[in-house]
Amino acid sequence: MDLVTPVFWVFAGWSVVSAVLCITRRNPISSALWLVSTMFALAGIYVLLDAQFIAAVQVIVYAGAIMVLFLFVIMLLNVGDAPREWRRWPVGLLGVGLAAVLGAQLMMLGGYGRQRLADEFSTQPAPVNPALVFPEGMASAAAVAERGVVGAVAEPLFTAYLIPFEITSVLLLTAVIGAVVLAKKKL
Amino acid sequence: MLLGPSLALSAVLFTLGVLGVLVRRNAIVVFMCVELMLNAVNLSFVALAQVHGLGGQVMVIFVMTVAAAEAAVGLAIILAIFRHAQSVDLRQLTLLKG
Amino acid sequence: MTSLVWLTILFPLLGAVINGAIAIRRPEAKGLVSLVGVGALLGSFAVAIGIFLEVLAGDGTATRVLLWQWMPVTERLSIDLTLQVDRLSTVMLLVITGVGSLIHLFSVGYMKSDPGYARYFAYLNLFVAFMLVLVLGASLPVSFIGWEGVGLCSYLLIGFWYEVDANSDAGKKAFLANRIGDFGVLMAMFLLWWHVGTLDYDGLARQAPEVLAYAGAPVTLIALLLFLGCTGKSAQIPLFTWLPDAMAGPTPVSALIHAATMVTAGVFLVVRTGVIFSLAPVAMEVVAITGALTAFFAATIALRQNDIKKVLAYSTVSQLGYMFLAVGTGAWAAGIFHLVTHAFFKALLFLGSGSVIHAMHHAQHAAHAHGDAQDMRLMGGLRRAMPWTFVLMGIATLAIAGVPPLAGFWSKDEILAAAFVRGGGNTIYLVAWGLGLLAALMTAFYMARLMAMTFFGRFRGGDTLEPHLHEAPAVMTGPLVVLGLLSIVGGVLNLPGFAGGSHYLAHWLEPVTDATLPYLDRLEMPHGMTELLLVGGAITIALVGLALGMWTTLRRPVLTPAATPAATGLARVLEGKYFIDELYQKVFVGPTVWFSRRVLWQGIDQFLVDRMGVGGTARVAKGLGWLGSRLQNGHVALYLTLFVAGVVLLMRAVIGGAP
Amino acid sequence: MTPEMKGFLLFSSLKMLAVFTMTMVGVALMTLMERKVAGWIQNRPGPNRVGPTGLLQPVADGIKNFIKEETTPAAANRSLYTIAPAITFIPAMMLMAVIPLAAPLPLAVDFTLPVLGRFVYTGDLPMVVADLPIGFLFILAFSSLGVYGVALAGWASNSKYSLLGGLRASAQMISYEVALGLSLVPILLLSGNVAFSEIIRNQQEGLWYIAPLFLSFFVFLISGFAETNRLPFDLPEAEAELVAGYHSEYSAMKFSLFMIAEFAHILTISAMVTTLFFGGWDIPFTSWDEQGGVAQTLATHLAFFAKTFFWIFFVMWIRWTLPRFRYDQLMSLGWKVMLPLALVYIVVIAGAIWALDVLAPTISPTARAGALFLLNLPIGWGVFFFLDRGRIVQGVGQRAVPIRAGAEG
Repeated sequence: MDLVTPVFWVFAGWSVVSAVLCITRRNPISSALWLVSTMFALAGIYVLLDAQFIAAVQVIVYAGAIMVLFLFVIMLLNVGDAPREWRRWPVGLLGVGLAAVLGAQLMMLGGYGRQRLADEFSTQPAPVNPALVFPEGMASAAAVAERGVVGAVAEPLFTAYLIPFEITSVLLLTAVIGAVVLAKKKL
Repeated sequence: MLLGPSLALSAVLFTLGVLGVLVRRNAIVVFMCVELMLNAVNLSFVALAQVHGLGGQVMVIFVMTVAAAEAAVGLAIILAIFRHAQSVDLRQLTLLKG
Repeated sequence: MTSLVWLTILFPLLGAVINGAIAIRRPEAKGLVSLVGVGALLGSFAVAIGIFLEVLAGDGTATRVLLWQWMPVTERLSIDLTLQVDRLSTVMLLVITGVGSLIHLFSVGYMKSDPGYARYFAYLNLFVAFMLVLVLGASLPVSFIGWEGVGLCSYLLIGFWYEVDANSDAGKKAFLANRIGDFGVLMAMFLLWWHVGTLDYDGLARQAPEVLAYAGAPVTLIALLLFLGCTGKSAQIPLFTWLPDAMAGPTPVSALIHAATMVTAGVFLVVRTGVIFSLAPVAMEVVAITGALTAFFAATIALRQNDIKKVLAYSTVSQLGYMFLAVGTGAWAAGIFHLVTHAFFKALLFLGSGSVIHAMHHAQHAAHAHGDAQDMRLMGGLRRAMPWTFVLMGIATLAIAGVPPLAGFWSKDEILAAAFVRGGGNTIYLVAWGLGLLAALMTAFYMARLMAMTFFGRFRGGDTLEPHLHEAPAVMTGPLVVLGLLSIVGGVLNLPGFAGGSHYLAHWLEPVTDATLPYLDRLEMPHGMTELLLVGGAITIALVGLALGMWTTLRRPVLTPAATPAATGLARVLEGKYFIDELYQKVFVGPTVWFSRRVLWQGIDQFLVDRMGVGGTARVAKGLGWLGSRLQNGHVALYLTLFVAGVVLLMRAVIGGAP
Repeated sequence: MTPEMKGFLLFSSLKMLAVFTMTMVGVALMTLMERKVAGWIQNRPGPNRVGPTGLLQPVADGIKNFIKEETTPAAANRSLYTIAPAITFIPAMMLMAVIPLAAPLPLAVDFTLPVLGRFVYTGDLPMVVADLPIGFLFILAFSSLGVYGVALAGWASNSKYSLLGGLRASAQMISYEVALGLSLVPILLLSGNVAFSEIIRNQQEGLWYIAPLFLSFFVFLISGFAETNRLPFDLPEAEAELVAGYHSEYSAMKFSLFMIAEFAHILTISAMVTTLFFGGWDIPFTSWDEQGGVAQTLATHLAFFAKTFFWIFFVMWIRWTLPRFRYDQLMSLGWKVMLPLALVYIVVIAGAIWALDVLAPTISPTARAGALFLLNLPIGWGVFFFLDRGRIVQGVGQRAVPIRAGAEG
């Protein structure tokens, strides 16, 4: 018995409970805090999945920056508990039903093994070798062992994904300008 | 490896995010539920990166970047809307009415 | 020099541009306009002579001058703007620039006092440029540019005095009739491209016989469609009605466009595409009989016309009929020969009539009288006041009537002989020959009548006018003299054997016309007794016609318009031009207008397109938009729900019946 | 469960316990130290009544805080108001878990306990609770969580001073977090790793990073001050403007949790400076400490303690020396000076390292660090010259009114 699996389930349970609380709390601040909690649990899971760097970035960026921003906005607007936050029940029921169907469908995707994905993805006749369709990259654990936590992610990021990386910088710049223009009353 | 459980957890979190988007009517909370969905997808990426190489982790970084940009702009929009309508209740925001 | 052939087009084109600019900015600068307008033509003519001398020295092979690639459509169809200089186009080149120069010169005098002087010369120059494109083009599309361009210029010049409704209506009529013919040419071009794959004259002459079966349906259809275009452009039955109306334009225009050059374009086109026609004997018969019928009917109408220019107009239609009779029998050279001589004497006649009209007009102007300056019933005895004009028009009359040794005799005799020869094996040609003979008789008759009414007897226009009648200025009579000389000696171009010639023009054109020989029997011109009989008959008919015309006209005094009783019977039919116009009005124009107004405009356009189509689409879109706007109630929640529902459906579609 | 695993768990628990205890005790003593230093700087004795020279003062304070009445404002959001101090306290406590306190201790134990069974541990025991591969990223991540406590405390108190203080604190922390994180990138560039143990080993091989990465140290230190909300950046709790900032409404143990967190942050920042720029537990000019052994572990721990102690003292020294910044000055310093400085420095260091790798690939780590140090001299001088613009460094002498010779006589 290894220690990873039970820890995983602990984190998984934590994240699901937090997520449920996030979408059910009336107070937006509580929601935000429970979402932070979810993200924290996910960061833990990332560590278990050999993605330590992503885990750190998850906490720094998501919990440390994005959610703080949310919290700020909520505080600034001071939107407290609405007297009746829930939608009228038919709408709510419809939402629950739709989400349930979607969840069921997502779970059904579990039936897609490598072989089946490869068969549907490829243009070749039915039984194809999945290894040919999905070339295996270096798995996370091996890459971390070879290049360290940061290097493992940095290597593909600055080689194969360099152009997208540069484009995201433009995206960020655009977002900064957009946010300033939108939020500032007078430039 | 935990690939299967991770993907299942991802699906559950994603569904919860969708549910939140559908049933909540506070714009900020809806927005947070979108972030939850993004996180669920990130989990899938990370889980698959274990097997299929680090492209998945790189993608998570991109998703986070986009999420950050989205949060900045989205919250700025919500601020602007609040300034305009004194509310972030989606039921009262019917400016898009055709 | 041959490679500079584009200069002949460029000069008048530049002239048109410059004169057009002058017409807009400084219409009173008539000296400059004359210099540019006439100078352009003279320059063109000079180049043409240079080319002619070169072609004369050559062996008859065509020279092609590629100006630029025009439409490189595909590998196979690449239409270039190429000019072709061969013996046929050289003849046309000389006629157009030569006669054109003379008429330009004449116009300087005739149009002197017209306010639209610059505009007139711009149009006239433009016309010459297009006409040269037509005859010099090395392929159907290039010629078609000219073909359409001369149509446009014709329209502009017929309606030159557009302030009068009748004039602009005449212009429109000419344009529409031409458009009907152009449709035929276009269809013929499409069919040729479809069947043969080239539109080049050379290529057609080479490839058409290989591709198109002799006397087959396609080639016959193509030839007939081409001929439809020719009937429009050359005023043949059934599209001839526009030409008499075209006399609404200035008289030099009538001389240049509606007698000497543009209307002969049809004849030229038939000769150019002779191979196509020679492959379709049925089409040849149609051409010949149409030509003969036109010659006959137009001549009969001319018998009873009182407007001097109308007589000449119907005469032109009649003479064009002769030319088509010639090309219809395969006597290409005879057709071109008559085209050339006709250009000389008909231009002379028109210019002479212009001179007469000019004199009448000036006299009326000087006497402050008002009347129709073109009505022959108001003329008479003009020979005393206008001796030069009288002599020259007399020469032209003898020429057109077919009195030897003037030019018209030789060319007309050639045509009739050709028809007679073909008639030996084909009754249709014999009928055509008979109609031609009758037309010749009537030609002599109505020309004599014209001369008698205009120049003999006493002046009927009133005593106040008579002192003011005088000869036209030298700038107008000069060209007349030149044309008179040409009308006299033009026949030497193609003197037949018995007159000591050797059919020089026919032999000269052989490099062009011989392409048709394999599909068309060579015309064996009659010799000996038969020839002499035919010639004698022709001379007799001409003399009899002239004498009859003179006699019947001078027998009793000509009645002035006011005194003329309403005509009855056949005379009324002839005076009414067989009521063809009225017939067309009833059969074609009326129903077309009705159909256009009721069905196309009110029915299809207003109801179907506007109300049902555009309005209906708009209403449907509006309705759908209304429905859609119900959906778009502004609640983001609804949008999100629908979006998720869409995702669910998509998932359902993509993963299908996943386990 | 294997005996090795049980051994690992046992020693990890022991280390956790030890570090927690040490931090708590250290914080308690730091409260005393702060007051002593303040007294010393202000030329007064400081607390000296409880225990010998006031040593028991922290105990007295603790007892007082425990037995004081807990108050909660009526309009406060009760649950968030309660949880906010904990949210501040927990991340602060966790930070010490990843900092190596001494050289690894070679260990070989094998024993059996009555109920739990056999425990085995062989090899070097790292003197750190968890030698995480993500190293200082962990510190960055958890220190960024501290914002929540502050912001929530301010908001949940439902008081305008608290709210303003909370917002100020959060904005300040977020702003300086950026510069803080970026100032650490040159370390990653130089050491090629983010793990503390690797960084320390690199410094042992070459020079302490204070030499080759001087500007990083400078930016890190200033950002660290801001992160801990210490003077001269204690705008969030500026008592003159905001009563006490985000914790105005707190009392008793809740308040003391904030205080503990603040002192824990000071401790962490000092330990970080020590570890990242001053070689951690490394004893300079000797390689004896890297041999391994109980004596070495104790000696290196003392070295680490001494360095950290100095930086704690430095922080207090600064607090009682410099006046407070104005809020807009604070923000423009963060965004307009520290952030660009850190960014440019990353570019410079990256270029220099690349040039060194290309020009002299076989150079020894010491020489490499030395070359970077030489590069840092003009850069550092230039930065201070332009930042200062003759206000402090050349200061007094120039500003003093020149006394003319003739005026005296």
